[in-house]
Amino acid sequence: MDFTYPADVAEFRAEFGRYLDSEEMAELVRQNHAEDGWGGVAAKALWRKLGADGYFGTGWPEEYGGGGKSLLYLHGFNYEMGYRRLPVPVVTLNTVGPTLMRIGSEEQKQAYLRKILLGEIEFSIGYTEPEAGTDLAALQTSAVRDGDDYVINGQKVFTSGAHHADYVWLAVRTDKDAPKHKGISILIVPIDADGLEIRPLTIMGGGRSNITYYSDVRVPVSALVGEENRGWQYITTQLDFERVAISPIAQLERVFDWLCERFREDGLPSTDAWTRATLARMAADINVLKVMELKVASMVANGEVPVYEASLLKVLSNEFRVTFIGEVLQMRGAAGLVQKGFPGAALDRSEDTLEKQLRESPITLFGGGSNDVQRDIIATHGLGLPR
Amino acid sequence: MDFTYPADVAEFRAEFGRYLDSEEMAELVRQNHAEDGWGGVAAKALWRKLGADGYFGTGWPEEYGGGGKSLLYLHGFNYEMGYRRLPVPVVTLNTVGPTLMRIGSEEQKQAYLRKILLGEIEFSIGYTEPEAGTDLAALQTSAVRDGDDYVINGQKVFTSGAHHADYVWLAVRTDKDAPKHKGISILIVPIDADGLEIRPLTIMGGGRSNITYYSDVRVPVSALVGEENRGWQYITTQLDFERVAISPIAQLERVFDWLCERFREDGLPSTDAWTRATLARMAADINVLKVMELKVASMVANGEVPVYEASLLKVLSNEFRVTFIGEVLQMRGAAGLVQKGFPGAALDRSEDTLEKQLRESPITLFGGGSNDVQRDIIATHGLGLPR
Amino acid sequence: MRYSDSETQQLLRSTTRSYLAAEFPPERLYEIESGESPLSSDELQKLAGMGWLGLIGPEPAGGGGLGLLDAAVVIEEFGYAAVPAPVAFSNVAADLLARAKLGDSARHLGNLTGGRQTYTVSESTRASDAEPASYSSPTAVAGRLHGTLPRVPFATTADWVLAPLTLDGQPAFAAFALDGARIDETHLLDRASYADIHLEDVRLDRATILATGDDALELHDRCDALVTALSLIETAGMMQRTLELTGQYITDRVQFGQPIAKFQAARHRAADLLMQTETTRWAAFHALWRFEQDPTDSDEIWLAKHWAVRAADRVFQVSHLLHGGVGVDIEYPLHLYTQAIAAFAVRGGGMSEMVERTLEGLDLTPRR
Amino acid sequence: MRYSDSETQQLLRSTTRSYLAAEFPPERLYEIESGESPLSSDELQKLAGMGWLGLIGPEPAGGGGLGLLDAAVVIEEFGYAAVPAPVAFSNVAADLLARAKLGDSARHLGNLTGGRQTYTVSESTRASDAEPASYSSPTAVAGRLHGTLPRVPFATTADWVLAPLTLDGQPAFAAFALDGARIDETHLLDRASYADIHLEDVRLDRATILATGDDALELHDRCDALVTALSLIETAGMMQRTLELTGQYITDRVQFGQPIAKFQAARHRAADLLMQTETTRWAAFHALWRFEQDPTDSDEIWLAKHWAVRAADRVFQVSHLLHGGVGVDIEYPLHLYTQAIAAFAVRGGGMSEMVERTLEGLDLTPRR
Repeated sequence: MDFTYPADVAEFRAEFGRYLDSEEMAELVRQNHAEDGWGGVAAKALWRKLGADGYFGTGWPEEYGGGGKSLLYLHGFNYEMGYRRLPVPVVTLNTVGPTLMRIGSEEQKQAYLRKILLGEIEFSIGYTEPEAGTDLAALQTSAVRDGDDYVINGQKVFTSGAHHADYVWLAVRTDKDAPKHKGISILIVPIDADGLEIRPLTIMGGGRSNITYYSDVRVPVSALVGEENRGWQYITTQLDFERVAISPIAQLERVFDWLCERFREDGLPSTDAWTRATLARMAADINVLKVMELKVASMVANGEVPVYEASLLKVLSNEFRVTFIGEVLQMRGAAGLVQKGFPGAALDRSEDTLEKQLRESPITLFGGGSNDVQRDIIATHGLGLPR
Repeated sequence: MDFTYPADVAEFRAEFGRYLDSEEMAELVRQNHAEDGWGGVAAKALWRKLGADGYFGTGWPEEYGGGGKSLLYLHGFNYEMGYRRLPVPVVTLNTVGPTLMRIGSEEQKQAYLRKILLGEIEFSIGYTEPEAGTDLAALQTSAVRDGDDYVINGQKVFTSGAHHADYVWLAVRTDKDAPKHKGISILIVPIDADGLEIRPLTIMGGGRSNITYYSDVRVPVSALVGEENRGWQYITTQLDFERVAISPIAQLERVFDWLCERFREDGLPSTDAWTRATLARMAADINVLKVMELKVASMVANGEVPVYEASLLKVLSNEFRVTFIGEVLQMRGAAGLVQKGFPGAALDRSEDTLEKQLRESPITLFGGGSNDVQRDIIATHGLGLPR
Repeated sequence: MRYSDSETQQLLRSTTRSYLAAEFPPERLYEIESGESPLSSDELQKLAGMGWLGLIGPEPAGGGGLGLLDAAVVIEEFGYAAVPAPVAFSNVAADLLARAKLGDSARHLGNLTGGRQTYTVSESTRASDAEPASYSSPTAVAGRLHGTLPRVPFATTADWVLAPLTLDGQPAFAAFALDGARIDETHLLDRASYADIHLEDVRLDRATILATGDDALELHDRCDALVTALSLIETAGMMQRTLELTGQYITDRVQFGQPIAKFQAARHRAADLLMQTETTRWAAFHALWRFEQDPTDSDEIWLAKHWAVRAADRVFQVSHLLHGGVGVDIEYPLHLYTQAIAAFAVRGGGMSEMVERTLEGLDLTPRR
Repeated sequence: MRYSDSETQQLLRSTTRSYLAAEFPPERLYEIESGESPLSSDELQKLAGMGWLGLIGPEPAGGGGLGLLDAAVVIEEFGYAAVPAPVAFSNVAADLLARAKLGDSARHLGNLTGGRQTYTVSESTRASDAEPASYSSPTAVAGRLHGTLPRVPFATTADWVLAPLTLDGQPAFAAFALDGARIDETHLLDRASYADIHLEDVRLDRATILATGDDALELHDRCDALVTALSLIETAGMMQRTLELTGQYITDRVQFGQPIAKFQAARHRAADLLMQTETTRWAAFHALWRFEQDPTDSDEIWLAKHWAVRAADRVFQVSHLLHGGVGVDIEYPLHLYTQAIAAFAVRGGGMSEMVERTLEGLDLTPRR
């Protein structure tokens, strides 16, 4: 066992942190905080800047323009961004990019990879459908071959980011007669394709997701990623990049550090038993989550596949998150409930309110694979129980 | 809604409490505390005394020698006993007695009911088998009709109390070919029957349960309770008496009251945040459990059947119990870990150690119907979910 | 001893439930939530007309003359229907006005029960995390009022707010006229209407002194206890509907070829929801009953809230986990409930306050 | 950065695991637990012969010269095997002796690593709930020792115990000879061997002063941190075996026509067990590593124990729920683990102490 965070990664993190906190970045950071981190104009500007300055893809192989560094750099990058509540184009950088590197056509690699690294293009994921949520493989949106095109019809929900993305990374059914996992393909669909309609879906955190409708949308066969009908495999083969990118720990630690600072400044009454006991419990929980996050990151960096470990981290961190934000609200009192823009709203140092963080918190309980599915994965792969 | 505990029941409780605390009972109580409440010589003496003084069966119908009172009297009786850590012959009083009243033969009623009320006889339950635990209906111990006898062969585990009981209330398979729930019968087997062997099974609380072996044990057909092959129905038809009798709340409250007294006497530092916060949480939890216990008791007293309510109480109270005793141990420190009989052992006012209570606490997580089966019952009967 | 509605309660419940279901369909609730079209004075007037704003005012004063538990049933139904109306607060005001000995309390009560004026009360608030539970109480010095009442529920539609007052350095309890105050509307985590009330050098006669000295402290304590207990019951109504929505959703939603409700993990989570909901509900009603029996005994209210805050976290998490994406769509009703449940957990005194109140009730406050 | 055993650690682990499995089958463990036949001096001598009692003593002094993490792997295996031996305590003693500057510490260390004498240390104990965490430290006045060390682990088989001492009113740290003391054996919730050590007017030269003043306080702090961290790791080993026992049991046990492991509720409970176990384990190792890097930084140790105490409750409950009656049969090994895990949660400082230490680490101790 060796828990030493490598010196070069630590150095990169420190340097990257200084960069983000620099005068040069101040205005972009401010705009992104104002935009609430949901992506949009400010996010795009930030991403172009980060891409131009070479901060995207430190962990990508050099042949694709990446830095060829250990995937711990990716952990460092995500941590520093998350700790400042800055948006990361997770899907584009960690799902689309790496998948294209692995199975994309030469044409696709040329068309997209460099632009992704430069922060110039953004993808949105089109997987979930009204009747295909946890049971994703039940998806029904169809793509039918017609000459050199696929013709797409169907509907997707929670196509998050579609209203500012350039492409949809779309899962479609290309063989209706095959078993449900064996008739799915991935297509890259330009967001401005004819017949693609985007309608907003407002979610309880106040953020915008989308419903996307596909009516005879045509894309050329070159839009197919990898092989036809092997899409399920591409969707479920967990990518190392995703595993390192999805942890909410940096965000939790940001809130906790801010909370402790408040108490150090304002004082914490020795008689406030609940607050004192709960603060210590939070510290213990966050410590464990950090240790487990580093475990997942280091496994990936060492070429191991943290199948159940990533599930464990997902379950524990996101359930902790909901309870934690609720408890921080308890500590800050009713003033913490005031929404941004109203008098007395309590903003943290990223100009965010706690109440909004609570409203956003349910999403990761089911998003990215329901926590109860993760528990099944842990039972099967972590403990070897018969299915 | 009316939450008033009826005045007559409150009066009965107060009177019964004074009786238990009287000089007259002091020696019996002391002996029972020394016996650790697991039943035995002192318990038998106590039960005879309670029976002779008319405290058994206040809730039984008058025609069977009972007091004919509301079942809330039974709640009062059990609470006052539990609060003093005194043993109650739960099975005999609340399962065997009421079942015999309902479906026993005239001969059985004559033979047993009066003696039960007088505390003169004790039954042990023989249900569980090595391969039939949660799936109780899979039991294999057989009883074959041979002339005017049943001949019993098989093995039971957790035949608790068999080593001081007078009879086993035995579940046997009388029809091997019927579906598993439809071939079960109940027999009353004298503990001294030939071929019945009792071996001790020590369990982690230090208490003794038993394994019982049946080798060609003969009982007359008159030992059959109710109808042949309808035993499963008798086992699972939840009896009101059982529902009111099984709550651990009185015992939890005893420990909590004792704990608070200690802190009032010894002082509770204002800076001990964890202890202070946890005490308040315990109080909140116990309050809820008491409210729900009274709900179950009052439903029964009003002739309603608390199907899922009894499950809810069972789950919440017994899971709370384990955590609670562990936390009380935390508060009392390592001295609370010392076993009885060793220097410095911390005894509560019922001469019990906390560490022993912790060792006993797992049993009710699965005993009396596993908590996970109770959760299924709640989902089906409380919420109407499809099975 | 009976843990179920009396006949009166059954009637109150069914009347309230059908009225609210008819008048406040989900679409209307979404409008209210968005802030575009808040609860109208017409709607409020209708509620007053049903007698729901003064259920516990005495009959001679035009009130419903109901006991606390009966009124609570109506309030629970407002929670069940997710209708953000000042029913709990108006009833607390009626109760306090009926008990006040000074001033125009009788006239105020008549105006309340007659639907001529609307009343609310100020909740206990922690001004900051560094301060123990406290009201931000206005002060009156030399005949002028100063101070702020933060986040007063339904203050935008009310004519009067009841709150403590420091009158020439002594405790008092008063009804403050809102038309002389600066009112800043504010939105909290839930969708109800709140406002900060600023009294800036206002004439003292814009407030009616209802009690002074020990009487004022007693009214204040009673206000605190009743607001907490009735909010608890409103929350229990919300939890009940959350439970039902979730049960229905997992029964209807088919994934992997069967209703989600057939997966044991989902069943057990739903059982957890049920347990949290029923325990919160009965602890709340039992606490309110105890308080009605003995107004000096509010201990169970704090215990019940301590439990309910933790139950709120479970209900929030489990209902959203089982609902998946549908549950966070603001055109599906779940979030109306979960947001309000989460806000309740913090409003009017949170865990820290409940712990200290409970230790006091156990006679376990620290030795000095 | 690598969260897995190094080659040295793999070797240590496999050697320890096979040795303990062969020498301490369940039947032997039940004998030890019953108190009828405690760990013999022969068995102890063999453990010394394997070098396990002085793993972290320096090689020149006859120790194993291993780092803390390597030694921890061996200690974890003792937890996994449920063998109640003083390995953690003896290694802490070795570490402290190697650091002590005074007296015969070198001779003591040689005796320890050479297996000629056995050593234990006193755990931090709360004498009562009314007292903050404290050692029950003996005092030396005018050349005579007085005082009691309560519940010292493995004191019945040890020759020396290391503990703090108040020497003429000043802090000191000493090795106390046990053959001059009155030793009362005691049984705790778990099955390990403990004794109260009474020093009743014993000559001071029956103790070796190892350090005084700040050096003593430093040794004392180090003792506390190491005992906690290594006990945590031993407990993690117990949790791991509890998890495996449970996984195996529910895979083998058929009810309702299928292995229990196929019921989703059981699967999810097992997943919970796994999560509690792995998190406890890695938090413990990480904390020990941090402490090895910087002996002034024990914060993570207290955080890890805070987590582990709560994990212990889950592991206790879930493993017993899934095992049913079989789990409480004292001729099945589960209870050896769950009892020891429960005892660990209380021994050597519990939640209250971890909370205060953590707040101190966060610089959140109350302002006076």
